[in-house]
Parts: sequence; structure tokens; C-alpha cells
Amino acid sequence: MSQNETEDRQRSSALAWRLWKGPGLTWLALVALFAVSLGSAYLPLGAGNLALNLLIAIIMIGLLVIFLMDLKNAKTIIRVVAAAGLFWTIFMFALIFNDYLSRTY
Amino acid sequence: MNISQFNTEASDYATKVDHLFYLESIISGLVVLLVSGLIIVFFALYYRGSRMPRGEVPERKSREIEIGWTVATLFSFLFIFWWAASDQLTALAPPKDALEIHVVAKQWMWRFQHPSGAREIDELHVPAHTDVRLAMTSQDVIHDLYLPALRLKQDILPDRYTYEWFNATKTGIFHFTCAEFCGTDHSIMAGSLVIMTPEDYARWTAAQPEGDDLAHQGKALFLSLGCSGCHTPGSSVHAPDLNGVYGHVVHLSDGSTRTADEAYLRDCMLLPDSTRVAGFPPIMPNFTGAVDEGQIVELVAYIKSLSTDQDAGAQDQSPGGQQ
Amino acid sequence: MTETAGALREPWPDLRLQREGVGLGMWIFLASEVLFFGSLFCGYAVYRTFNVEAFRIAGAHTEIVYGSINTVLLLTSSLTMTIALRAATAELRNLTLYCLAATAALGAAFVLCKGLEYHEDLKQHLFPGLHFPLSPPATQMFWGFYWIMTGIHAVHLTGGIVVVLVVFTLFKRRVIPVQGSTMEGVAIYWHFVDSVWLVLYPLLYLAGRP
Amino acid sequence: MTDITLPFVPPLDAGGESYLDEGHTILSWLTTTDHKRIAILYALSITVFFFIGGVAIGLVRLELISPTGLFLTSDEYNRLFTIHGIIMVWFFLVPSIPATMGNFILPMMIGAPDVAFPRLNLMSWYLYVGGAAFTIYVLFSGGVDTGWTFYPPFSSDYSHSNVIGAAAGVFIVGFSSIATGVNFLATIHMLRCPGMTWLRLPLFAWSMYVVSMVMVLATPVLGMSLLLISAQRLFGLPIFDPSAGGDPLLFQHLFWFYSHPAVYIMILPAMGVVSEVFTCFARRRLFGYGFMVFALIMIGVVGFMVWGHHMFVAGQSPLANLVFSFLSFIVAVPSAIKVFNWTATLYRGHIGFEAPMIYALGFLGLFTIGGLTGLFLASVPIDIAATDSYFVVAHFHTIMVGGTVSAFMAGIHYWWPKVTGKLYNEFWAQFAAITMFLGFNVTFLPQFVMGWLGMPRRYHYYPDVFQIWHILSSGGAVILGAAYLMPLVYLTWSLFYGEKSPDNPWHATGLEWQTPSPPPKSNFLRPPRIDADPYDYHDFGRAAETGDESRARPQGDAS
Repeated sequence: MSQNETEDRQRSSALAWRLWKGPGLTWLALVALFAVSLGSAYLPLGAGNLALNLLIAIIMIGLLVIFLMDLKNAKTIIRVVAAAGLFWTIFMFALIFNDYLSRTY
Repeated sequence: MNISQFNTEASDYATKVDHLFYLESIISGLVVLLVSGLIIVFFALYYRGSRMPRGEVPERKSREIEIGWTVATLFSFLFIFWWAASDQLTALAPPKDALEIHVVAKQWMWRFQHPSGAREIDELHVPAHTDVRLAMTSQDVIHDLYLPALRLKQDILPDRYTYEWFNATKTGIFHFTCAEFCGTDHSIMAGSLVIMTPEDYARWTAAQPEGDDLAHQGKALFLSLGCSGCHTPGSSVHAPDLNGVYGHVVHLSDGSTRTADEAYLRDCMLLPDSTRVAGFPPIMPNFTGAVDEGQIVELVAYIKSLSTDQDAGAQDQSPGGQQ
Repeated sequence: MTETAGALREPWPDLRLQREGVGLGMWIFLASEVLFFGSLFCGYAVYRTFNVEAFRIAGAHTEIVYGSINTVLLLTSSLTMTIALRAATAELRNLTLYCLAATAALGAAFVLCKGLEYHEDLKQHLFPGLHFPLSPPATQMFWGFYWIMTGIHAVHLTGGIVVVLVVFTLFKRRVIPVQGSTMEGVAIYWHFVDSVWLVLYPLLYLAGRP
Repeated sequence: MTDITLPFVPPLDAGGESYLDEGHTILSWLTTTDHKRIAILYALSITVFFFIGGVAIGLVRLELISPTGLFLTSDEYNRLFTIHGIIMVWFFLVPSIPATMGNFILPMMIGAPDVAFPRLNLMSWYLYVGGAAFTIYVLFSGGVDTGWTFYPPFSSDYSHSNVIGAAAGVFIVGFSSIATGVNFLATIHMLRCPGMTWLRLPLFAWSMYVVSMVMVLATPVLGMSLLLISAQRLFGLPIFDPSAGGDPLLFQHLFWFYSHPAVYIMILPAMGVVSEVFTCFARRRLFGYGFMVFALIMIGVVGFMVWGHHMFVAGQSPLANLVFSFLSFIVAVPSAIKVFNWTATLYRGHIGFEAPMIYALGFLGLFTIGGLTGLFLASVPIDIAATDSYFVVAHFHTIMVGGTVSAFMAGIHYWWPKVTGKLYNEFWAQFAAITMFLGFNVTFLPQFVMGWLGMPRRYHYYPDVFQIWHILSSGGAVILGAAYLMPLVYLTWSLFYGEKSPDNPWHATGLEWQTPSPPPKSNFLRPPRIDADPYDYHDFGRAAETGDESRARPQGDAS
């Protein structure tokens, strides 16, 4: 009985380690990227600051979505749905900026 | 009131628009005839219980038919688009040296200011056979100056200039009105467009009570508001010289560049912080509330005149309103 | 395979399909949310394009300390949420409960931090209106977006915390089993709210730093 | 055709008693998660709003008989047409077909026992009711006068009416649409019965799929634009204020990013309905099924990229005008294809003239006219002259009222025996259908004419030269109003005194007809299964030999 319990506990702690490993590494990467982003904001890069910071944000979201939201194991349809949200936002940006950037008055 | 105040083709552009309208009406009419004709024929032949033999419908053919009418539709639509787009593009660029009339819209009236200084409310006199450009802005909500006889319409926005231009060919009295919903009295925010021969227009302008033209009124304001205290070449205060500035590119303190057009000059008075010229201290006061849209028009006209007097070519570089 | 009985709902034939369905439904909703926030970002992008300097000036006045702490809090909450989901799938009931509680606590800490930050902002009158201390006028635009963006995000996060707490209670009282489809939806939503913050952070807090 | 069999067997209904007999108390209706009952709840609520919106515009049309007005002040007039627009767009047209027929028929059509998330479905109805409550509140608290488009700076700074209440109502009802969309997409993806492959989905199911996609991706942008307007009005955040660098046109961009696709939210389901009706009453397979599906998807996707044609005179750049004009012509192609395909479906059929078919034909005629006038408005020079005039009003009413409401009626009549188990009076139904078509044309053809002559929209007082057209239009509106009241009467009548309907009175194919009318709670008595293409009214390569022959398969024949 008690031996059973210990085995159970051992099994579950081994399982727990497997559960923590992947997400934990992703979390470390995310925090590191966050630090880079914060640090780089104080470098005088001019217009490059925002571009760099947004790039880092996109990488972070990518990590979060692929590893923490488990998109890497998701079915195709879910990837299509995720892509649809992105593409429609791009339509919106493209056509709205098409107006603003070509205005002369 | 007479319907000819609305549907007369009072310019060549209006005639072109009508031609496009007729073209599309004919095409649409044909399509409606085709579809309704087919439906009627099919009903006559294949109503339930009719003795018409039905026979086979070859399934293989349907693909060819589909592709056929898809392509046919696509090309006829592209044809209409090409026609419409070429009309649109040729009408875009306002001609140089057009007679520029300033329009200020507000709930619920129209104010027009002619370059000669003449002002009018809810009535617009313009010469025929002359390029006329309306520079329009609103004091409150969005309005829209709709000139039915010229087939023109353009929204008028607060804190921004929009333009429409025309060359009228018919004289007479026509209707104009507001086409963008602007509140309670939207439907009576209307007036008369009087198209006169250039000679009559000259006579009409001369007969207007206010003798000074816009630029002179602007100059008077320029002095009375104290602008001249800084913006004169000999002033002890370090402020940009306005002679010849209109139409030229200016470098701003935030590193960007702008062309000194009407919109820029307007911003200089209302948003001095974001329009400051590089190398000058931030001492320009903000004139928001101190001057109304009509006075801004006068001031801008004065600053423009400082350029045209010395540098006749400067206005050519103005992108204002041009596409 | 012990407690699945109560987890299956109409009209689903089995738990695997139900989980897949809930995941798909939540992802579709998130696509909708992407457009919701996307239109806000689009507005920000348009205005920043024409008011670079004003946005830089205004951006220098956000509270970067609070913003940065909050970023770390949210990143960590995403980690605990992931573990909660995986633990639920592996039927580790206690771990699921611990991680859910941690997630809710981190979320609450974020909201608390946000509240302190709002207090700080208001003390400096950084709310568009008559007594707004910055100029040019377009700085007010930046702060308009600041309030709307962080406000909507905070509402989303608060909603998330409430849902996590409800789910926690239901799990705790064994009203529904942890391995059902519920965790799937909750986790995906939480990560999404976190992702939105990752965009807000550079737009609002890093914009005017150098 | 390969069978993709989903590992799914819906639970069976033991008793097989009708969904209507599952509970008779009001509470049993208000707490139901049965998609069929929720559809009925929706049908009742949108009918109420249809008539509220109808009364508002009836008063407007009465007022417009005289160029100087009869009995309203300008402020009252502005409030009436605004509330008409808001109610008709968001509380009738957008939920009309999807939330009623989509809810009722879609799961049955694909062989599912319910939608994927039944409780979410009920919640979507409650959200609708919540939004509706706000709108009713606005109605009684003095109304709103911005027009249904809520353009700033009028709505944000100048209007003295209840803009916030109206925006809140629309915002909430938007989430009801999103919930419906999420539900339908998940349902169609996850719950198709064995044998129901993607290319065997009836066109109505496809139209629900595409419309759900549009709802999910467009509605949030409307929500955001209304939120921003409200933030400016309530808290003074200068989002669209030009003096702080804002641009009122940004609102128009966001608003039309939703509101143009919203036109497709209204018309795509109509296209689905008439595809069902044409095939059934012509006893023909749908001509060019694959192209029809493709056209639906194209309209759904490209429909997102054409919104700028609402802004040709708004002050956007000429390049943007050109691009949006081009895309608008492109999106017209698949619509034209659909018209041709429906027409071709009649070829060599056995065409019956029952009421649903007459309504569907009304749709076809009016949709063709509405679509073609859309080409006029996609051409920049014509749009500059005609926009904000009655030409535009007539154009979109032809699509949305002539098209969508005709198809809504066609669907109601087509599925009425299925939903209620009763037969309506065929004579009155045909009479109403013809009256509706005529009334519609008398109402809106004069509006095309006066619009092109120069009559601006949203006008309380107008130049007297247009009076004759306004009188014609108001006269037509009376006919139209009568035509809308008729179905209300004879359909209600049939509920109590109508003949009992057979399970499949039209001898239609389609899974929804392979079950009793009205259906049992779990939709099917035996597990549904599909082993043929949709619209299986005759063998490939030949037309049906006789119109009376039923090709409707007995249910579950393959199991």
C-alpha cells in the first residue's frame, strides 16, 4: 500500500518534470527576449527602436503561440483559423494605409 | 423650382458622367432582359406538367459554360472599370491658375470667399468657361458640397482642406446642397449656384461691397494680430521669414519635411508645436480660437501673395489638392 | 479514465472530439479578437505615422517600471497556465489546481499593478482633457490610445481571472472533472490576452524611451 | 467521391415526440438549449423588431409625401430614419436568416443533433435581447439622430441624442452575431454526419459557413469603432478629433470594414436559401455546384476588401478610390455567376409555382437589379454624382430588402411545414409573394430615378420637383407594408387552423426532410447518413422525368 503510494508519487514527479521542461524553457526564452527588448529601448536607434521592439514582440508571440498554446501540435484547421485572423488584419492595415500613405492633402 | 436646376449637364465633365451612366444602363438593361427572358422562356417550356421533352443535360458541358460566362462577365466588368477609371483620372488634377474660391461650411450654412474679397452666404457665383477650384473646410461636423448640375460631390471635413474643381459650360441658376448628414437642419443647408459669363462675373465682383481682396484683408489681420512683430525680415525676434515660403519645402524641427501649402500654413497657426521650422525657437503662439476659418483663409491668401509677387513660379510646386 | 463521465456534453459523441471542438471554437473566437485588437493597433499605427514626435514625447511619460513588472507577471502566468492544462490532460488534479491558483494570483497581481500605475498617471493628469500637461496636442492622442488599449486589455484579463477562479472552484468541488474540455478553452484564451500585452508593451512603454 | 466518415453517432431519441412538446412553459423556452427552439425565439424577436423598424419608416414615408413635411420636426424625422436603419440592419437583417433558419435547419441539414455549443447558442440569443433592450431604451429616451452610420465628429461631439445607448445596443448585439458565427463554424467542421463530405454540403450550409466566417472576422471591428466613438463622447479621448491629430475618416474606414461585409452577411444566407428553393421546385440539380461554392467563398473573402467604395467622396486618396473601385468590380463577378447559375438551374426542369418559388424568383429579379446598380456605384464618377442620394438608398434596399427579405420569405414558406408541421394557405401565400414584388418595385424604382436626378438622402424637407416621385414611393410602401402583414396573418392562422403537413411536402432531398415534421428533439429518429450529392433530384446527365416523382430517400436507408 505505502509502497504503491511512493511509486505513484515518483511516477507523478517524473511526469511533472516532463510537464515543466518544455514550457519552462520557453518561459526562460520569453523573459530573456523581454530583457533584450527593454534594454534595446534605451539604445539610440532612432526609428529602429520601435521596429526592433515590434520584431521582438512578434518573436515572443510566436514562441508563446507555438509552444505554450501548442500550435505546433494543432490540427491544420486550427492553424488556418489562426492564420485567418492574421491575414484579415493585414488586409485591414494594407488597405487603410493604401489610403493614408497616398494622400497628398 | 425646376428639375433643370438639378439634371442639366452644366459642364463637359457632367456630360461624360452621363455618358458613362448611359453605357452602364444599356449593359444592365441587356443583362436584365437576358436573365428575365431566359426565366420566362424556361417557365413557358418547362413548367410542371408541360409536355416538353426534357432530354439529357450534358454534365460535361457545364464546366465550359461556367468558364465562358465567368470570363465574359469579368471582361465586361473590367471594360466598365477601365472606362470609369479613365474618366476619374482625367478629372483628377485641377488645372493651374484656377480661380480659387474658399468654402467654409458649418451647421447649417455655407460661406464662400472669392479671391477678390467678395463674400456670400448660401449663394455661389462663378464664371463659366473658367477653371474654378473650391477649397473647402468645415467648422464643425462633416458636410458635403453637392453640385448636381456639375455631377460633383465632395465631403468637407473639419481641420482639413478638400477640393473640387469644375469648368462650367452653361450659364444659369442651379441648385446646390449638403449631401452628408450633418444634424437637424441638414435638409435645408442648400443654396444656389449661379453660373455667369466671365464678363458678368467680373461685373458682379466689382459690385460687391468689400473692396479689398483676400490677400489685403489678410495683410490687415497680419498686422492687427501682431504676426508682423516677428515675421518681418528686420524683426529682432528669431522667426521664419514668410516671403516666398509658400510652395517651398520646409525642414521641420522634428526632422521631417513638408511643403508649405495651405494645409501647412493653417497648421502653423493652429498647431505651432508640430510644425516648427528647424532652427527656430518654439515661441510661435497657438492661434486656435483666436482666428476663425474665414480669417485663416485670409491670412493664407496674404502669405501666398508674398510668394507670387516675388517668385511667380512658386505656386507650380504646390501639391495642394493636386493628385 | 476515472471521472470522464460528467465531462461529456451534448451534442458530442466522445470527449476527444469535444475537446477538439472547444479548442476550435476558442481559436475561432480568438481570430475575432485579433481583429478587435487589430483595428485598435491600426488606429495607433495610422496616427503614429503622422505624429512621430508627439508619440515619442508622450511615450516617455508612461510608467516603465510598472509596465515591465506586468510583462514578467503575465509571461509567468502563461507558464503556469500551460502547466495547468498539461496537468489536467495528464489527470494530475492537484498540480492543475495549484497552477490555476497561481495563474489567477499572477493575473490579480497584474491588475493591482495596473491600478497603481493608473493612480500614478492620474496624479500627473495624464488623461486627455483640459489640464493635460504635455504638448503638442497629438500627445493626447497617444494617451487616448494608452487608456483605451490598457483598459480593454485589463477588462479582458479581469474576465480571464474570473473564469479561472470559477473553473478552479468547479474543479475543486469536483463539479466537473479536470480532464474535460474546459481547460482547453480557458488556457487558449489566457495565452491570447498575454499575447496582446506583448504588443501593447513596446507600443506604449518602450515607444519614447531613448 | 470518397466517404470521409466522422467517428460520430448522434444520440437517438427514444420517444420521437416533437421538439415543440418538450415543454410548454415559458421557462422551458427561455432556458432551452435546443437549436430549434432558440431559432423560434430568434424568429419571434426579429419579427417584433422588423415591425418596429417598419413603423418608423412608415412614418418617414408618410412625412415625405409633402416637400415641407406633414407632422414631424426635423429632429424627430432624423431620429426616425436612424432608428429604422439601426433596427433593420442589426436587429433584423443581420440575424434574420442565420439566426432563425440557420439555427433551425443547419444542424439538421448536416445531420447533427444540435449546434456545437448549445449553451453558447442560447447565450447569443440573450445577448441579442440585451442589445435589443438598449435599443428599446434609446427609443424611449429620445432616440438617436446620427444615422445608422454613427459618423464622427457629429456622433462624438455634436449630436444631442442618446448615441451611447444606441452604440451599446449595437455593440452587444454584435457579440451575439460573433457567438452564432463561432457556433456554426465549429458545428460544420466537427458535427457532419457520416458521408457528409464538404462537397456534399447543401448550398445553404455553405452559405452559413461563409457568413459565419464574415461575422466572426468583421463584427469585432464594428465593436471597436463604436467603442472608440463612445470613449470620445464619454471621456473626451480625442481619437477622431482632428485638432489632436485625429482623423474622422479613420472611423469610416473601421466602420465600413465591418459594414460592407455586413451587406454580405445579409445577402449570402439569402443566396443559400434560394439555392435550396430553386432546385426543389425545378426538380433539378443545382447547375455548377462547384462554381456556386467557389463563388460564395470568393464573395466572402473579396467582400472584405471593397469597403472603400463607400468613401469615394469622403476625402480618401484618389489612389485608394481607384483600388477600391477595381476590387468592387471584381467582387461583382461571382455574384453575376450565381445569377446565371440559378437561371440555368431552371433549364429542363419541372418548374412549380408554389409560394417559396415565387418569393425566390422575386429575389432573383431584385438581386439582379440591385447587383447591377452596384456596378454604377463602383464606378467612381457615377458614385461621386449618386452617392448620398436616393440612388444609393434604392440600391441597397433592392439588395437587402428586395433580395434578403424576399429570400427570407422564401425560406420561411419553404421550411414552414418542417418547423411547425402545418401547411399554410397556398393562395394567400402566392398572392402575398406577388404583391410584395410589385410593392417593392413601386416603392424603390422611383427612388432610383429621383436619386439620379439629384435628390439627396436623409432629407426631411426637399425641393418640390421631387414630390411626385416621393408620392409614388410612399404609395408603393403602403402596398409593401400590406404585403408584409399578410404572411404574419396567414402563417399565424395556419398554426392554429392549418392542415397537418406530411413529413416532406415538397418531396425535397436534403437531410432536414428525412425526419418527421416537426422534428423530434434530437432531430433524427435513426442515425442520419448521406451517400449521394445534394439536390439529387435526377440522375446525372438527365433531367427528372416527371415533376411529381419523389427522389427523396427514406432516411437512414444506408445504415
